[in-house]
Amino acid sequence: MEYLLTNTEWFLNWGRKSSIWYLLFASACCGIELMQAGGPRTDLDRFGAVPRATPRQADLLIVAGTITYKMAERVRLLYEQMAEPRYVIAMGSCANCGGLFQGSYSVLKGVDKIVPVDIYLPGCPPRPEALADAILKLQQKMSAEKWLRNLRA
Amino acid sequence: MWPLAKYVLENYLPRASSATGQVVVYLIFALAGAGILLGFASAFAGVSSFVERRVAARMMSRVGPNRVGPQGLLQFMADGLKLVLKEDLIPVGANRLLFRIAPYFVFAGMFGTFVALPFSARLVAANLDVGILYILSITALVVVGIILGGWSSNSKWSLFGGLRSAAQIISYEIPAGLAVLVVVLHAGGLSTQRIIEAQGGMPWNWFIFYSPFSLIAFPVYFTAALAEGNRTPFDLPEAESELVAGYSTEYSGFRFVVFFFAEWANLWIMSAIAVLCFFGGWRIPFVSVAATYSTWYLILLGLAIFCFKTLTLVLVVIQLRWTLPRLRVDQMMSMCWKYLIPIAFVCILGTMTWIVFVGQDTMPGTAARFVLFAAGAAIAVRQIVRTWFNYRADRATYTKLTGQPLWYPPYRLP
Amino acid sequence: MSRYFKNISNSVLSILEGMTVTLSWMFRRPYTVQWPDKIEKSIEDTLPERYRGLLEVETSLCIGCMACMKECPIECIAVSIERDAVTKERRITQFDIDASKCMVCGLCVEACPTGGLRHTTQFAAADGDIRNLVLRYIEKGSPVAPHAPKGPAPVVRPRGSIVAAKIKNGFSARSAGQAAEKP
Amino acid sequence: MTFNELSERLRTKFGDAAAPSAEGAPQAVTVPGPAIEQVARFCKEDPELDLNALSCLAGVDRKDRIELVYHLLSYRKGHELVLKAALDRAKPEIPTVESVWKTANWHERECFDLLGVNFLGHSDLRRILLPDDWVGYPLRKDYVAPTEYHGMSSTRVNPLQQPDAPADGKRSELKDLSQLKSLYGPVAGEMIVNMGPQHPSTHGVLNFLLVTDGEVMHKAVPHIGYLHRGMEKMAESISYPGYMPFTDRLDYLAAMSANQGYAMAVEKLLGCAVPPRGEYLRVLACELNRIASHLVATGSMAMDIGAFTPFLHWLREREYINDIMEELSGSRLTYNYMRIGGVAHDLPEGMADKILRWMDHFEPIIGEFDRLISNNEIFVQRLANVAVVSAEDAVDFGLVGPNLRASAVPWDLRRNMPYSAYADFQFDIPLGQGFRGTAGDCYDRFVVRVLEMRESCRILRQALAKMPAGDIRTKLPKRIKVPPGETYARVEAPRGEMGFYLISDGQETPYRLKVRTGSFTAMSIIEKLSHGVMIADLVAIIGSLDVVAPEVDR
Repeated sequence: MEYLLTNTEWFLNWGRKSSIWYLLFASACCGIELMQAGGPRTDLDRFGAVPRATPRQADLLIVAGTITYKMAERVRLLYEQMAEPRYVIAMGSCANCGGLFQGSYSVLKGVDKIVPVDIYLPGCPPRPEALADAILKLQQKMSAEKWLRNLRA
Repeated sequence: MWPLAKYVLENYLPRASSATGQVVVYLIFALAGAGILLGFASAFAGVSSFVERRVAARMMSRVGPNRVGPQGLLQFMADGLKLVLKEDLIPVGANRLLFRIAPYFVFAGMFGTFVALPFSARLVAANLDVGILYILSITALVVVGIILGGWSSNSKWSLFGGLRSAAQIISYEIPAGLAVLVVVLHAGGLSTQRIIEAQGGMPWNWFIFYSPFSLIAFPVYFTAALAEGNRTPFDLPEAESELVAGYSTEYSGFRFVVFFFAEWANLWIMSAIAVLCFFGGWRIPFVSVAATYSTWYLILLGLAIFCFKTLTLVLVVIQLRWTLPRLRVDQMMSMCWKYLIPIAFVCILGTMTWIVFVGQDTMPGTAARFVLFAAGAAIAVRQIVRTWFNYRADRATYTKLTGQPLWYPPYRLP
Repeated sequence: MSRYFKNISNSVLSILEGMTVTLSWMFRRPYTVQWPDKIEKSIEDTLPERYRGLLEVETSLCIGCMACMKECPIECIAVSIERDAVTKERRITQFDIDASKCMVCGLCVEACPTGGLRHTTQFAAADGDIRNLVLRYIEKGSPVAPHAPKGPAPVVRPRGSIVAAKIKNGFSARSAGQAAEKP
Repeated sequence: MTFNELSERLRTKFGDAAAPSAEGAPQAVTVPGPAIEQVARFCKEDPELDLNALSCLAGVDRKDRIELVYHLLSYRKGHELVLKAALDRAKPEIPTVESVWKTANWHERECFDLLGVNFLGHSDLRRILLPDDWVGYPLRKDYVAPTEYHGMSSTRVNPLQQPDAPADGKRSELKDLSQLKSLYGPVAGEMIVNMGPQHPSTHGVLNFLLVTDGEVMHKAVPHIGYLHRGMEKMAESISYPGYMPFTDRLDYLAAMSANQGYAMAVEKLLGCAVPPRGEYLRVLACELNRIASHLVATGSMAMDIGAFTPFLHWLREREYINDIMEELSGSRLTYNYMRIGGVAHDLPEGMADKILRWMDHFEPIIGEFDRLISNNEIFVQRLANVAVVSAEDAVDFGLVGPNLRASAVPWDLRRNMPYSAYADFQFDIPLGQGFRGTAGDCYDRFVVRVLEMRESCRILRQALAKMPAGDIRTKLPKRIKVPPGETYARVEAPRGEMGFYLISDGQETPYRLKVRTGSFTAMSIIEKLSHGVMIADLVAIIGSLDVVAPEVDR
């Protein structure tokens, strides 16, 4: 039984991690690198990661760039609109901790103040390959999940 | 399906020929047929979605999905699995009932057409006498589903999408129907099999080359079919850069899968109709209809030919999608009412006069077919030559860039 | 009326023309560099000399002048020096670079007199825990004597090896294990 | 006309009642507050002065008073004038000049938002960059930043001091939405659609309130400030060299131009010259960057219209530019290449002919792009005759750069006010002439950008050919102290004039830095253009104006 569960879970996790649809949401400089990451040289589509314009169908929220207080509420709303299971990558210094704008009066100091972050990605901005690396690490994380067994327990 | 069931009843199950027994047997066959078709449709939807992603990627000089399974072949399975596993959200203030059932209308509209779609001689679920008419009318169910979905989501973007597609699909039904009518005039019948049988195996015996008007009628039908299938340049209902995702903005999880499925299955339907109407369906060169019906391997050969033609058209549709920008709403409307419909009418009248005065199998009629076939071939050749020119021009630039004759963009500047 | 047909012909011709372009691209090798696995040479090696990746410190070269710390506009470098009460010799007890905050501007590297602080071509340091993004080049409780210019020539590790060692063994051990308990 | 002639002309007009008195360095005409509107109107309408453009309106908190600085420019005569007005700091009030230049509307709103200046008679004086319920005026010298906003604390501990993550590994101080006192209630009334801040076609985070009747819009009201990062305030606390990386983030698509503008402003105050090779390298970098920026602009425009493939082809070409930039400056996007008094690095080995080879390859590729999308009938029909901007409106609303030239106003700072080394080069200035519709429509704005890429290639070839030898950077002390004074440096960024108004009080940090950007004014015209067009057209308008969020909000 346990064996069966584990294998089913592996299979389901495989399905989840093999098609990460990320939300088409670029707030600042990192957005350009996010764009380039979807572009020809670093092709995120290889890993089955395609952009979706609507949060309902997105699994991954890549917070690419600075989030101001005025924007923060909207980001949280976007996160709320996404369907479980949902993941967040904080891309770039600004999303990690405010980065070079930590001293500013209107910038949110790190996106993990409003949404739970799964992967922190350093760089200002990180190059597209770094984003691909972050997504691969997120896949590792997803494949290690034990949600089915936790459900049973 | 029915003839087969009848045959089985009479020869193998004489004792089951009581009323209930017949009902049961027919039911079994009906379910079996539905299962086969559904399996085919979903398999095609999945694979074609994967193929489109790969093809589109190549056009953008990307690779496309190639990590999930061998060469990414399992990508669509992963997508489907993930979407089914995802939480099924229903927005606040949505009309829960309509929101729930809307996708199934779309599904029914798409799936219903498969009943009358022939795949080869004998290989048709139900050979209706009014098959083509049935197909054109059952697809209207789709628009109901899309409007319901768009309206019930309680989101303005969805509403825009729903209304756009209502206007679009309903108005483009007309040129599509008229263009198909041209073929019906040539075939002298509405049954899909009959339309195919009336054509020949050789290209110049296809209906598209029967008269100059049917040569025009094909693009008209094709454009209208694109519009009905919400494909670029007519993907206004789900225009990603304008309406966030159109009518499916608020859908997630399984219900989105259904929309997804319908969209891709429709790819096959529109291409298959075009093939059976204009490109001689499953007709095999140098083989008579009767012969095809009587021998099983010819039936399979016909199936192969039909699928080959259809998939070629599918590829063309995919390429169009990734080449063209999107029309605006008013342009979409004016294109239908100002251009397609008048042209379609002209085609019908022209075809009538053509049949009356020139005739189909008369000497001038046959000659005209060869001429038109030559014209069509000329267009195809032009495309190929132009493609080759583009290819060569780019190769020249890459030669300048790297110093050696490269036919592809180098990864980094040397 | 002529405009009517001109529109039609224009649209048809331009669409066919566009299709030839896209079709010609079907027959070319894709431009994608299939990072990370399906490439002959890893990207870190192909990056130019001036590339500003993650910062690393060759502690054997550091003289503890704190010029980098002063130069950084956003205080993401933390260096602390303490003087031994007995032997009166300075020791570098802390050299943290907050990679999660650093905007790779390179001002600190320009300020470094010995070249001990340098940019690498390493960039893939994503991690599930932000605390792992603080690169500690001097471990707690193991202070390092600053490099004396007239002393013996120090051993200098190859550029990028230090930070690479820090970010490799990291992820799966720390974050995935932590994520395993997620419901 | 020189400054003296201009000020004399003003004096003769206004006599001694509202006497404009020339004083200060650099020379400016000080105008008593209440008289500003007459003076401004005279400056605009007088045929001699003919200062038809308000290029920058800056407010400065001078501790004892609040000073408004109007930078006027004449596109026809090519001379400029600075008007100043001093206001009472306790109760700053001044009549609006919105009726003279329409672009003043947004400039004044920004001044009200950040400095609390009350413009009498302004049509809608609301906060523009900051949320409506924000407290205080950030650019005042005595402003203290809030410690929390809507339940989000503004303190960040060093990561090492952070506690262990909760069991689920998800670290979030905000557990659910209820903790967030949201500012935005449901919008009632007629059919109002909220487009953005997260929307595929609003490049970056912009928000539009669409008042629509079905598909046809009555108007689209832009709401900006979702990326307002307070760069102007931060400049006042960061040393002159240390602020250079921040200018990269000011316009991430054209970081080089922002670098150069800031560097030029500081150099003007320092009075230090840049060696010729340094200037040429700056031109080289800027033009490469201009091509990269226009690649994104035209490509994303095609994407907004629905054609995805051309955009990715442009991204492919952009990767080559990124490689070049990486080799030249060390970074792909935020170059931080320029330094005060020159540039950071010299041209690497073999870079020159690499760039030449790339251009040989790139110019034919533009032809392929035209065959693929620019000549496509659907694309043309979508853009031609949509959102036509007349030359008057373009000047009046303060459009700059390609948007201005698309309306057939022959103004390019590289040509009309040559800075850096641009005087040495031969290049044309493409003007909109109604390529497939009327001059100043979306298609012209698109084509002008495509043509400018070719012109940039011309400049690059010349720059590489004439590249002088020698030093790339003048030696400056490590800690730069800038002598007191103020200056306004203009550069022609890909999105038009980017002006840096820099005030120094002799310290190591600027006293006040005001950046005038092209996108900010470009956004202000959208409300006017959007009347009566369709939603799909709004997407085209945003794309054609080539708006970049951080440049709007700074």
